[in-house]
Amino acid sequence: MNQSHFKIVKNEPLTSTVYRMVLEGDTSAITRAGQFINIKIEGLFLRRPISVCDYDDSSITILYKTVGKGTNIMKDLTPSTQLDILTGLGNGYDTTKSGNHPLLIGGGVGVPPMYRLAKNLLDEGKTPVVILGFNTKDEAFYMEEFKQLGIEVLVATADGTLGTKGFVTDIVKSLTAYTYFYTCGPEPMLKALSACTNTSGQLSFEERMGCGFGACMGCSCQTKYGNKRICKEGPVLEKEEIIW
Amino acid sequence: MNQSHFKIVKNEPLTSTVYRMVLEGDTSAITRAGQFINIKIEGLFLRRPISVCDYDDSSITILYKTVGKGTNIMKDLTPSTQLDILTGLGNGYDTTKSGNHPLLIGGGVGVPPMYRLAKNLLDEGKTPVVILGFNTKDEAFYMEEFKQLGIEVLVATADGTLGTKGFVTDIVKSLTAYTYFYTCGPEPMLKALSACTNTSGQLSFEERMGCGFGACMGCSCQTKYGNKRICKEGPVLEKEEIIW
Amino acid sequence: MVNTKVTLSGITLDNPIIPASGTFGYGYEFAELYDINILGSFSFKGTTREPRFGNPTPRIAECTGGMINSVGLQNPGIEKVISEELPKMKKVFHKPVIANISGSSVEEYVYCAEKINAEEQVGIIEVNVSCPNVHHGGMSFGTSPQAAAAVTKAVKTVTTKSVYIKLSPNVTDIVSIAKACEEAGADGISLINTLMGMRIDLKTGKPTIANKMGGFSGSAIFPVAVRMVYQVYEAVNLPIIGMGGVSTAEDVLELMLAGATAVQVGAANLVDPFACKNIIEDLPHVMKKYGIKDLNHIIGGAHK
Amino acid sequence: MVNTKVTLSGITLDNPIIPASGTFGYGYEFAELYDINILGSFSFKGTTREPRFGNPTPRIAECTGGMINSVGLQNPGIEKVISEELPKMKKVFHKPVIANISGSSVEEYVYCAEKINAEEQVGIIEVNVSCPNVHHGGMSFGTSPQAAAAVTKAVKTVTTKSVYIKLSPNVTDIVSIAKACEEAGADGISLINTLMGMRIDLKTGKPTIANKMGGFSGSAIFPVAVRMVYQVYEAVNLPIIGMGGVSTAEDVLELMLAGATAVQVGAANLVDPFACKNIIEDLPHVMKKYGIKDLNHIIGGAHK
Ligand SMILES: Cc1cc2nc3c(=O)[nH]c(=O)nc-3n(C[C@H](O)[C@H](O)[C@H](O)COP(=O)(O)OP(=O)(O)OC[C@H]3O[C@@H](n4cnc5c(N)ncnc54)[C@H](O)[C@@H]3O)c2cc1C
Ligand SMILES: Cc1cc2nc3c(=O)[nH]c(=O)nc-3n(C[C@H](O)[C@H](O)[C@H](O)COP(=O)(O)OP(=O)(O)OC[C@H]3O[C@@H](n4cnc5c(N)ncnc54)[C@H](O)[C@@H]3O)c2cc1C
Ligand SMILES: Cc1cc2nc3c(=O)[nH]c(=O)nc-3n(C[C@H](O)[C@H](O)[C@H](O)COP(=O)(O)O)c2cc1C
Ligand SMILES: Cc1cc2nc3c(=O)[nH]c(=O)nc-3n(C[C@H](O)[C@H](O)[C@H](O)COP(=O)(O)O)c2cc1C
Ligand code: FES
Ligand code: FES
Repeated sequence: MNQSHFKIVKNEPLTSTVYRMVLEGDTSAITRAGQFINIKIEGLFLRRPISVCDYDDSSITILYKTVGKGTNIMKDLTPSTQLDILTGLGNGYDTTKSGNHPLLIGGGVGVPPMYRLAKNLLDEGKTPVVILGFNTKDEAFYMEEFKQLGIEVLVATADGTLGTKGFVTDIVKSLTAYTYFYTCGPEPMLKALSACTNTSGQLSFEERMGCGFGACMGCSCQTKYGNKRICKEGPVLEKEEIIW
Repeated sequence: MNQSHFKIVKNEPLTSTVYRMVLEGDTSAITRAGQFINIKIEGLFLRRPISVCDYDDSSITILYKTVGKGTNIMKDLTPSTQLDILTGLGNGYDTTKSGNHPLLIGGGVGVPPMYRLAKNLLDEGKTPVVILGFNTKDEAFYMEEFKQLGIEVLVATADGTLGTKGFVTDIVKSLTAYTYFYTCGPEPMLKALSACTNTSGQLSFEERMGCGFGACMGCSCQTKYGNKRICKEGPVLEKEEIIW
Repeated sequence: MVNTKVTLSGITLDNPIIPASGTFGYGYEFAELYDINILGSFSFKGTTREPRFGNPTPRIAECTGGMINSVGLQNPGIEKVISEELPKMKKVFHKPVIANISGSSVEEYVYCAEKINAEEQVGIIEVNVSCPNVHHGGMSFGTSPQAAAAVTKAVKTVTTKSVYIKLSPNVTDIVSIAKACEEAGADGISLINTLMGMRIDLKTGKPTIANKMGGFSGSAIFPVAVRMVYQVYEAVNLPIIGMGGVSTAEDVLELMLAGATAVQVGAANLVDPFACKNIIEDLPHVMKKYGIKDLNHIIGGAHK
Repeated sequence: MVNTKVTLSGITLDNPIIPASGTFGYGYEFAELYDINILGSFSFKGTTREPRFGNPTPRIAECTGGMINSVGLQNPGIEKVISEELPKMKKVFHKPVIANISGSSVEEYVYCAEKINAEEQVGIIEVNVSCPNVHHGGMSFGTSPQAAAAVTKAVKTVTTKSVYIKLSPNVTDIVSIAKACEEAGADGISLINTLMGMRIDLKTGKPTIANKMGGFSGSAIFPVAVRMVYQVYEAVNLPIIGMGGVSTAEDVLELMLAGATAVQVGAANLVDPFACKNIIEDLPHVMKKYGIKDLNHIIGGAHK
């Protein structure tokens, strides 16, 4: 973990409610895809946890949806604003278990961490397939970015306005040749995936957080392997340990 | 009273702790010298009351000293920042009672309201004399501005580094030919002036305020003529009504 | 169109927004700024039998998200309130008002209630058993179920108006006090009054306000208000006027979900004189945002 | 040079800054960030006899100037705390620590106190009679003078360490409870624990946290903390560890003027992991600003 100041470089809408923010600063604490950062927002007490979508030596990209007070303040922040951020939080995805053909499944604002994960897996010589789920075409984002990585991208929308009509699970059920899966998204989706996948996998959870770095026990969950803090031993849990 | 947004046009130091801020906006609620405004400062609950030093159709000048949280935030605000301000607060000075040769006595940050008052009295064809009191030369401000009005300006500093060594009362005691007095400054100064002046006069008081416009009774004081709210029936009281 | 009308003991309010006692005077300072008849009602400054200057100044201290006041029930006394203030108020406000009364003995409450009972414009008598600023006064009535019940019972015998008991949050068990008031015949419960708080001025090393302690209110106390409204709603069958830190239309909805039928706005009026007007104007929009067609449908909704 | 050393029951602290129980774990998350030996001491997570998972999630809600938690004393139980956590803690912190214990019966407090008494590094046992999250648990002990005294007396018989009773602010009369603890032999008083608070999520219309209510802490509650420290200092002759909303060195001075000998920092650690470090570094500068040469000179200064 690291606490430092980042400068907003870019802050732009991808859809009517999802924004991309690029932040410049010290990224040295980030070690894995699937980790998150915790952002201090002027005037609010708690920080806001957001997954790392991508990063390099000096910048972080996040994608966030405006759902409440904090994210609505964020969307109005202008480039060169400074933000106090904790980085390198959470365990992130373990790519050593992926096999050669892992599925990456992102639902809604669960899509962002899949981006860096896909890059890492590609770097490791694997062939990930990405499945993205949205409610409707207008809410879809980042399909192009994934395609530009040169990987297969499958899309499901609940109303059928884009890709397969239905849920990501409908696509997953139609696939057989995958070796592992990684996912992030709303809890009902995670649960459904856990049931319909025929390999092991890693799932990333959300929980209301007090600190984001393991100090408060605000985010605990019970697993088959004991109590875990979503912010510290999570947000990524293995399919086998989850108690639904 | 009026609530509206003002834009900072200028915000500059006059001494190491006293600043001048010029604000652009709707000044129509201001009717008299000696009135004050109440400024909302982002992040603080209560507004901050500051006297009007001068105003015209579209701008207000205030002089403020950095003494705590609010004023220290104010000093760092940059031009074109918008501020939510209540204007036209308090009774202000009544110039009809001044006679031809009123004394205007300002101590420290009690100096600002004397400036507009002097201008008003001049406009009414009277010959005010201004006495300004400071602790030391380095803390003195606005002498030039008063002189440029073409009036007599006398200065006292506690340590004698400028003007008369001593207090404004030492100067007042040496004068005889004045017809009335107006003053604003620390309470011990007001009390001393009340005792050493040989005419009637008007004194402006400070009190911790909840609202600044008469709603909360936070600022009440007892006078010989009954209870008064410093923010509404004050801040200016007449010498005769004050209970010391 | 959404419905914002709510009913308190037979009195229908156009909306649930009521400026809280002590933060709106008798209304005319605000009537200079906007037509205050848009308000659901308003609760005027706490009235006692005798005129009171209140506590020495300074009476105000700032806090994170709030303020402390130790006004100490400054008011001209019930006679003058009736002869001077209410006639002036009547000119600017034409709906039923809430008369907030206080006292340091059961007799004083009874005296004030009896006098104010004759005033046609008064719809509800709000009995403040909770002001923390009067020594040997309001505080004690609000911290014991027996004392609160005694005041309730006595006041009920002398008035035909609806009687709401305004409770103090500075207690171990708000529910037992609310229940005692219910059993004693109260028509409703107002809560919360201010939390007892204190600040010390680092420059002097002494308490910031002359009376040392005072009543802490403003956004900072909102979670305590939500909690107590929720607890009391669960335990008593009376309408609740909720308050404590309300400053937005969202806050209003939250207190109503907790169990309030109407909502008072206190300290927010002092820092933003248009606070109530803004809340009233925002309310229909915020209702739409959360899919609420009729405010009556959400009262106590968080309990279901 | 200013003096920041203070003494709690014979234990001299380099400075009065102590992370509050439940907001600093067992220290090692913070030890990754800075050398936590700069702290005066620290109070580790509340310990019970049995392991506890605590309450269901969500356990956290945001408030203006603060937060609500309903963690519900998650901890691995006293045996594992001693066998696993304390040895790890010892590696990163080398000063006497404060062991915060909790229980839902006098026997459980006694059990924990007896066990922890054998731990050399424990300087003070802080008995939490105030956690609002355990049903039939801590709450009741902290809301009655008799119960608080009973716990105090029982714990004192089984330990040679100094015993500080940590009080709940959710009471009508904090002074009577503090006095009862003093008479029962307490060595000091810690206060305040969290205020009971609640939030409701407008999107669901239901309480934000699964347990409905929880403990409200952070800057918003500071005025209540100052008030209670002031009241208790006036009434009892024991050292006080003050807390509740402290986030700056100025806040530390204010609580000390009210009567605290040392000061705990809670929620501030969660939103700024460097909060205690920053306060410790600022303290000498802020002392100079207000002309304070020795912190011991200002303890209770506001009462003079
Ligand atoms: C590990 C992790 C990674 C996340 N990554 C992303 C991401 O990449 N993109 C994205 O858009 N969102 C992400 N979220 C969700 C994001 O944290 C919330 O949408 C955000 O905190 C909402 O803040 P707000 O102030 O707008 O909403 P409010 O509802 O006003 O927030 C009130 C409080 O609830 C908390 N809260 C609200 N919703 C959530 C939630 N879903 N999860 C956790 N806390 C919540 C807030 O943090 C805050 O403390 C992530 C959450 C977690 C736990
Ligand atoms: C009618 C009136 C006119 C004033 N005119 C001027 C002026 O022209 N120039 C100027 O420099 N100052 C003036 N003051 C004083 C000014 O209001 C305070 O210096 C300022 O509020 C301090 O705010 P702060 O946040 O910096 O201090 P803090 O000490 O952090 O403020 C804490 C609280 O105390 C209040 N407070 C602190 N000092 C005073 C004070 N002296 N009077 C009233 N409230 C106070 C603040 O408003 C705030 O609510 C005037 C005060 C009044 C009542
Ligand atoms: C300046 C001030 C004066 C008050 N006077 C009274 C009063 O006379 N009678 C009363 O019952 N409550 C009084 N109160 C309490 C408020 O009516 C309200 O219960 C409390 O402030 C909580 O609401 P808020 O957080 O919205 O301010 C007063 C509050 C303030 C801030
Ligand atoms: C997440 C969290 C967990 C807490 N756990 C405990 C605990 O285990 N034992 C205890 O005595 N107090 C506990 N507290 C209370 C704090 O120690 C402290 O008394 C309170 O939060 C007030 O201080 P603050 O406003 O600085 O947070 C906890 C507080 C928080 C925020
Ligand atoms: S959020 Fe504090 S431990 Fe996870
Ligand atoms: S400050 Fe509210 S009445 Fe004067």
